[in-house]
Amino acid sequence: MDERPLRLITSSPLDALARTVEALLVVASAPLPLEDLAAAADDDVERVEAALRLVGERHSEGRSGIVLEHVAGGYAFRASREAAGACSRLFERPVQRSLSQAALETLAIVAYLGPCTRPEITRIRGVAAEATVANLLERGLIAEAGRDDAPGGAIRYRVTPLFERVFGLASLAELPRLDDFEGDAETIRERLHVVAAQRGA
Amino acid sequence: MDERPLRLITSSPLDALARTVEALLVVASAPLPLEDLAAAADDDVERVEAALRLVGERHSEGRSGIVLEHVAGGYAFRASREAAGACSRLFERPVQRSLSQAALETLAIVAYLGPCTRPEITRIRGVAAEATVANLLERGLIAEAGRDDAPGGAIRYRVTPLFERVFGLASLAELPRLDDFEGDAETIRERLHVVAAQRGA
Amino acid sequence: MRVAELELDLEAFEGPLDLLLTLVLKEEIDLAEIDVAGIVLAFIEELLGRDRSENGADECELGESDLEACGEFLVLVSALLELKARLLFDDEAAELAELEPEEAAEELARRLAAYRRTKEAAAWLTSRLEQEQDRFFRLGPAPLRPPVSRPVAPHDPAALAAALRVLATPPQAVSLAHMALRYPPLEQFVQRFRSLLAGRSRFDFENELGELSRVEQAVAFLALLELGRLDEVAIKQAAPFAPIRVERRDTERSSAWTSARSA
Repeated sequence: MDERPLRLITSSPLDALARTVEALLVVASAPLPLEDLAAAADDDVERVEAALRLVGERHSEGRSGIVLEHVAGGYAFRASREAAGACSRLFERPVQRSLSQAALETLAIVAYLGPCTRPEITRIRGVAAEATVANLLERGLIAEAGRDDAPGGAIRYRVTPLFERVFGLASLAELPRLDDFEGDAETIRERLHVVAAQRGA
Repeated sequence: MDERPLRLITSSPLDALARTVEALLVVASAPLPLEDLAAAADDDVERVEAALRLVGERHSEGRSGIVLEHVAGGYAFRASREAAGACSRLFERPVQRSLSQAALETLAIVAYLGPCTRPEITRIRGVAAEATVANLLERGLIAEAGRDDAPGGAIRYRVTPLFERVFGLASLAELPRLDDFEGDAETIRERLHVVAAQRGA
Repeated sequence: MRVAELELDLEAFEGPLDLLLTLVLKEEIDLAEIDVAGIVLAFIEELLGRDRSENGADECELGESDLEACGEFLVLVSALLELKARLLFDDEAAELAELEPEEAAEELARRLAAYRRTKEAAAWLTSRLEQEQDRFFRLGPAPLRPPVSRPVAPHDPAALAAALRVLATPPQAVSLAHMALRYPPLEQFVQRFRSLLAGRSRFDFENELGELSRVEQAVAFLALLELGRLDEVAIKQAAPFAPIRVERRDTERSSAWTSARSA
């Protein structure tokens, strides 16, 4: 492994900026968007991007226990995967208790269709969503996003940056397209038609 | 500056341990005592101390934006001093935050109805109030105001002087009158509960 | 086929849509032979059971959102029953079977497809979560971070009054709170149809719907199918959307009925 990143960090004009980015990331409470990093570092976005590349080289799997990741619309440090065992002895996983099927279906609906209301979730799943929504709110995986426009409008929910972090998504755009799941609409329709046609056969 | 620390981290038997220590420290939200580090790394205290020296060399002022610090409670990472300006720009952003719909509704309930408990806020809004109440507490807009009369009663919350300043009120008596609501706080409370029940909570 | 015979573990399903989807996609199950009414009722029982265990024995009414979900479900499932019912009709069935499935069935297919996509998206999230099990990151603030100051912008106090008004505005949707009876028991309609047929040999289903709500109509229809399943009545319809005629089963026609069912 070469020592280039380390030497660069101590000698080129980008070094100081890279160290500033490291400092910001190590104290931040949530992933920092590029713009926030640039504003705090009081430098321009292009230079901060270059500094992030240096930081990323220095903090990558196998080189460091600290790994830079692009997640939830920003940049953040996490523990290297090789240290997962040690981490699990000391810390809870962000989603320690496994999520129920109801919770995962509700998350999927809110992630794809959000912001959406509890009645909408109920309608899609065909069962009451109250307890599940309360549970996801408590875990911080969904959050309120205003109310429906109608009078007495229901509260709308969206997924949170924590959701993106837990699922390792740089943004919601990384979710597979909903259409890619659509193959079955035809099957269902066909099956229903088969039922209707059976008598004639 | 020599490259010794980096070479050590990638070649000596202590490297992996040093990376594990880095990983543990970057995930921790409080300083970690030596014993906890050793237990999590599943290694002995002497070796962890040696690994900490490596980590300390790698993460020191001038070399990195991440600095290892030994404080009362154990070891933790902090931002380097040279990045202090950037960090204060990140944390003391002059950007003034506006309040979310959830926050406004919760403040309105507490301001108009007088001290109320989290379960009551939850009932009136139809959504778990935990996160919103915690957020308003942290921002100093509400404060605890004793407990409900019932045995084991829930904590009640009231609005604070900061709340009055934010809304430009000399006192709560200056809250906008609700001409369309007749009667006192109790009447309003009853009406809110009736509507909440209709909403199906 | 009764629910018990299907050996369906209702708890294993997320809801009626999940159950129906499974049944529809499960090739080996012939929908015509499934006691759908039984499944619906069993599911309602199941929901009641869940409610009982969550709220204590005293409260066993369905929650309102449960009720709405089930009410909608019943209307949808009646579309499925409509399809199923056609298989039970004797004379006109062959003609009916060639007709386009109607809108309601189309809506059911659409809803099941939407739910199917939701399930697949949930499965994708599950596998993603498994892959990410070894990614640890800090939850909460850093131990030695600088103190935070998050000033709140000045706000107009009118915003508080507006927020309270939002909370005091009743929802637009018609409340179902007046439906004290919740679900009318299926048995109520079964008995009603039986006593009707005790006095005469046939009646028109539509004439009996009178003032019934949509949900009650759905339950009445389920009761009708139940009587058909029990072989107590013959159900006839001259054309789609024509009046449904219910006749007391007489001995001569029971053999025709049996052969129609097994066809």
